[in-house]
Amino acid sequence: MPSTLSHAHLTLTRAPRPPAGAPRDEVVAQLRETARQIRLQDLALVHFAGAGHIGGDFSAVDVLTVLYGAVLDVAPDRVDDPERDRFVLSKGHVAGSYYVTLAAYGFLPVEQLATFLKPLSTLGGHPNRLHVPGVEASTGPLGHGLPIAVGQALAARLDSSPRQTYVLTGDGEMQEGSNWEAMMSASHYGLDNLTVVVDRNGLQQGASTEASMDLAPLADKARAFGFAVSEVDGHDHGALLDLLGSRERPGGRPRFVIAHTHKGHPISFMSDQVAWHHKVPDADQYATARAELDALAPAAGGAL
Amino acid sequence: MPSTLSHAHLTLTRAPRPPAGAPRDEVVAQLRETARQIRLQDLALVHFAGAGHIGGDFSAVDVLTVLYGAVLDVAPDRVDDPERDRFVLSKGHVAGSYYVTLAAYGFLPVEQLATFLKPLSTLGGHPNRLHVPGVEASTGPLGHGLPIAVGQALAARLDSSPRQTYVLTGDGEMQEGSNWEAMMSASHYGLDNLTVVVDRNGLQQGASTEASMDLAPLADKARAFGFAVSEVDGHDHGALLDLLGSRERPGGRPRFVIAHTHKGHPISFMSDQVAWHHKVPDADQYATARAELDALAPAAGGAL
Amino acid sequence: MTQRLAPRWLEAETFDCRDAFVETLVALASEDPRIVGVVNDSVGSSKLDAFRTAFPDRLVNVGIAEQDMVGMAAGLAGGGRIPFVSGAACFLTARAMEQIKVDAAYSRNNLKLCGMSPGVAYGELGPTHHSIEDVAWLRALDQLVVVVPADPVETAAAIRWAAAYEGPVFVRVSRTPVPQVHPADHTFTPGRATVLHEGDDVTLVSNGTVLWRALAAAEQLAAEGIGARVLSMASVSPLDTAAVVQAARETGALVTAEESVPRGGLGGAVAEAVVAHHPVPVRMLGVDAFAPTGSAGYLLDRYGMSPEGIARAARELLHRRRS
Amino acid sequence: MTQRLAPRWLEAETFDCRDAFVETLVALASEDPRIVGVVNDSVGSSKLDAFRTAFPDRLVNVGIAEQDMVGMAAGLAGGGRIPFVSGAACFLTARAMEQIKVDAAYSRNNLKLCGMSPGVAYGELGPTHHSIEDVAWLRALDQLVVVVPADPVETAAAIRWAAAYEGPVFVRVSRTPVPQVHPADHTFTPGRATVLHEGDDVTLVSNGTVLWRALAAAEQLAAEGIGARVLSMASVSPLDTAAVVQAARETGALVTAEESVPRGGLGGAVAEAVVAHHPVPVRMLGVDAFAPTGSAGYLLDRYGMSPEGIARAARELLHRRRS
Ligand SMILES: Cc1ncc(C[n+]2csc(CCOP(=O)(O)OP(=O)(O)O)c2C)c(N)n1
Ligand SMILES: Cc1ncc(C[n+]2csc(CCOP(=O)(O)OP(=O)(O)O)c2C)c(N)n1
Ligand SMILES: [Mg+2]
Ligand SMILES: [Mg+2]
Repeated sequence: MPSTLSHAHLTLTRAPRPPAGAPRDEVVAQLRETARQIRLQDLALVHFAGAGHIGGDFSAVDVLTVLYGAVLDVAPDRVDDPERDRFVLSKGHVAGSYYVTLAAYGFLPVEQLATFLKPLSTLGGHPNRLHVPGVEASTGPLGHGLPIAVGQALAARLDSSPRQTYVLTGDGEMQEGSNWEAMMSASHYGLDNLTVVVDRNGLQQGASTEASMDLAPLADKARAFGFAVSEVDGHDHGALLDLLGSRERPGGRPRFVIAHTHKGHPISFMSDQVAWHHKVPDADQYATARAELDALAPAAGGAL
Repeated sequence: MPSTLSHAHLTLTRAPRPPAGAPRDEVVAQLRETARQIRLQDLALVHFAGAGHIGGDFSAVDVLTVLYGAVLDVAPDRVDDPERDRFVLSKGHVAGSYYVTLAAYGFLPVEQLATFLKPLSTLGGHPNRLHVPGVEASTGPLGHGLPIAVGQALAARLDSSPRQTYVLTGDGEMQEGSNWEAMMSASHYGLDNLTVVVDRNGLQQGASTEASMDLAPLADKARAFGFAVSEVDGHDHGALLDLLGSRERPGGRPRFVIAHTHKGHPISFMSDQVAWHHKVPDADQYATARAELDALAPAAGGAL
Repeated sequence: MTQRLAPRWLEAETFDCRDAFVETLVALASEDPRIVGVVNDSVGSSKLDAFRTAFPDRLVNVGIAEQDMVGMAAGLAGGGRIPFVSGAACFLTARAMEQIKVDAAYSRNNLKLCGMSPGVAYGELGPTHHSIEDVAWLRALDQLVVVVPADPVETAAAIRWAAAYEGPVFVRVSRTPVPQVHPADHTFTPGRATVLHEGDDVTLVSNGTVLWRALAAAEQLAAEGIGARVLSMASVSPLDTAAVVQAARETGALVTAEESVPRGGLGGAVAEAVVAHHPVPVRMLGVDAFAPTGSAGYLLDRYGMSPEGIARAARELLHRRRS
Repeated sequence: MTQRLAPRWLEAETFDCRDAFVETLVALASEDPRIVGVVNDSVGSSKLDAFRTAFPDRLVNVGIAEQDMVGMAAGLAGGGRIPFVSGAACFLTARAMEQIKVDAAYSRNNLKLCGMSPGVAYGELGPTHHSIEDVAWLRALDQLVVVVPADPVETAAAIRWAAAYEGPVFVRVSRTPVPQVHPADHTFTPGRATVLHEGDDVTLVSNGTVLWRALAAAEQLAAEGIGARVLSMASVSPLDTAAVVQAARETGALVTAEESVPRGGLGGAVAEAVVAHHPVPVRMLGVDAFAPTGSAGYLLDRYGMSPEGIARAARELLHRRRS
């Protein structure tokens, strides 16, 4: 039984959004460091709560950080602004890393993270849109987020609004038929204001996607469903920033971004290991993982 | 109110299955004539019952006839034979033409067709596997048949049996996500004993598939989901016979046959008209449609 | 079966409630630009043509894809719209059950789910197209208001109320012809029943297409000197527990009659209220099995819900109580 | 909450019923080659590793795709197999509701639907992963046998019975640790309840993970001189109406307690039986709302189903009846 999380484990500090016009290198460096901080904090959350989905957390952190740090037109004081961008975390089981990201960007007080999974906490195992500021959709069951995001994007289109919609799905999640219904709708309605990002870590709950239910060729599938497809290293903050941050849109087609990632990245003993889908680091593993993340600190000269 | 169907309207006679080795031309001619008879009988069923889905009935009749007349290894006296081929009518709303086809090939007494849609009849608006001999799956809700067929094909694989599974779906029906889940499974399991035939009539209930929820490019979608795709004129009995009748199988891949058809074919005022999805011919329309089908009789020198 | 009907039922004009549904929706949408329709290739079967003509850009067809239909509607709600999701009740509820649970009820998105042609309205199309379970299914969900209107007046009232209410609602809208049973100024209030016929010997609780049959039964019973109270219970969840308990107390026996499975449905709801507060005998009528081939009217009669069948059930219940 | 528990409950060894499930399934599958497992990326969460090891070719993973899972299983059944479909109860039921209705219940395919970790077993993962509605949902379906076993013995018995029965079955299989409450030779018979504790003052009807809590409550009540009969009711559909009616007649008051929504669930089933045959007061305990964050045990206590909570409900009911 791990002891409970105390104030000393709340290491996260609020990350400033880079000012408009900041040099790309600076922005990227800042995003990289924020992602590292988010991982450190999330690691503590999962370790002390004794539960969570750290594998999928860590494969998604860089996408989440780039979206909240530099792409989404959202802010803690504008969570009800009709013209905010929309983000839907379809792979809702990575609520841990999502809460930490929201806290890093000021949507939640950092102290609140200490309640993760505690009785009556609003920070439960899956994000609840009624209780967590900034959360647009209550998710957890796979295959919900993409249809909702398509509806959000269509609403923007009906409003003739430039607001954008982003959705992050798991790759195993793309086995759900609801997603292909939504893909068809997005392209039928020509929703070029929609960006689907797939966390392509190649693993799902019990095994690889290939062994469980092969998705390949995923890019061809998305193209045949009318999307403009790109592939990117999902841990490369610069590449993610360039791709996701670009406001250029393929005329009349929604975007499908295959973010190649590693579950559990960059922890040596977690990376690409299916067991870490929802395994909880014990005290030793916690210490090792912390040390590995510490070694990546800018002062230590490391990089994710 | 149409009067009820009387014995005089039971024009269908049982069609013999062509003997093995019969010349292709003879087989094709026989299938063509049987399809014409099936349409005539189905027309009477729908007219006198005052309900039915004649548009989709008529787009599917030729595929049904070729399957039951020359392709499927099934027979009325072997409906429980574990080694029979399996056929699933996923577009269950065309029960009318299906019942007539089953009667033509001896699975039902022709007289029973007179009970179509009558109170307590086993021939209801959608086929029920518990009540109609030869029916493998109770269908009606779209998107059910393909997953069931995949299960049937997988069962054959597990049994190392050469038996084949065929499924006929609507094209609008391919908007259902359940079908894309099944497509993924079929190719994941390498089910080359499965043939999916899509009745590509371009219309669904309320409008064209293009206007309702565009499926194009359907062949690309099926290919990206791992199927070997072919396209065929779904009213050309010879072409259907060559394609569906062939026991050659693409190694390790399920087959996807896009049968290009016309809803309501070949009736002048029904063909390609969305209204005839479930419109019922009145007395005049009934007479006209009969006359048009009569003109296609071999004696009249016509062809479908 | 209907030979003992009072003339007003035999001669009554009947209505397809989808007409009131669409008329009301068009009127509401003209005033509130947030309202959109969402359909699964079901413009015709929902009779939404007039809506599409009036607001072509505000009718979203998702194709034959019910999960996507409810999910997209939740997204539209997140974009500030008020989506009226309209598809055959059988597919809307069974195919999108998890979206209804999570995206509508749990998330409290502002979704109006309109279940077309519920119960056995699809008649000969059979049990795959019947929606006899929807009431029990959706009543099990926390947060969702479940409404089964009985006539065009009540359908319109329910749709108006749903548009004004901020939260998830399911409303049944039937194609089966029904006479008008509520006064023209009838309003809908969740958790509020209406007494349509007074009586102190027995209570008939009903709604939807069966309500007029219960009223006709009450008139038959009245002719025999049996006072049957008729409770019109469009709001199945929340239920008007007070009205049920009062009826149990004052009449001592209840018959429920509905176009759905009574297990967990209106019958179940009434049974639960009764045993919790004032246990009395309840006889539950409904379509409690996969029905054979037949028209909606044929099947309702067959499952004991002709006016005569309902009256008989009430008589038997009273008889049993007395013996 | 548990301070008044008799020592045998405090010290009892507890079991994860998935172990009994898998052990039984492996044993059955060794004898019957028709048995196959069908999962949605849920080998681990169903604890089916031993099955996969023993029969690698007979475990079909459909990926994360519940509609396809049930549909394919129907096809496998059509090919002569006996598919045990095993996935989280919340997704199996809500995501594949229409396949369960049409391909399992209506078509009477020989499907065994095993709902893993139902109720609030997923604890902190929250209401999206809780399956509190499944019992009410599936009870509404004609033809489907719905089973909620209480311990490893009953889980094994239900699985054995399901394998031998030719027709569709839903069985809940929980991960929440429970003590053994049934004797080792306990068998499962649909529509048959078992009396686990005798008493004539009140009846506690329960099943699943709550049954041991009801037994502990009965022991508390016994210490106070209140005789509580405990009815173990794994078979929710069909229900053992005779046992319920006998209990109503002999004890005059019933408390139901279940890890699900009582509206339409076990509570609803009991209420319906009682008002139909012998109206007495019934108090229904269950998880009747989307739960806040908490473990399964915490939530069961919170919704009034600690042994003390159940005993209190019984006491209040008796008190009300006397006053
Ligand atoms: C509808 C549904 N079925 C099953 C699950 C159980 N589940 C939770 S996470 C998971 C695996 C997800 O894999 P993937 O989408 O690849 O996510 P990631 O690898 O990013 O964690 C599964 C099967 C679920 N949450 N929802
Ligand atoms: C799940 C489901 N949703 C809606 C319907 C109502 N419906 C019946 S037929 C039909 C149109 C089908 O179009 P298509 O698949 O193209 O069939 P076809 O043109 O061959 O008649 C619809 C929407 C249904 N039967 N099932
Ligand atoms: Mg993955
Ligand atoms: Mg079509």
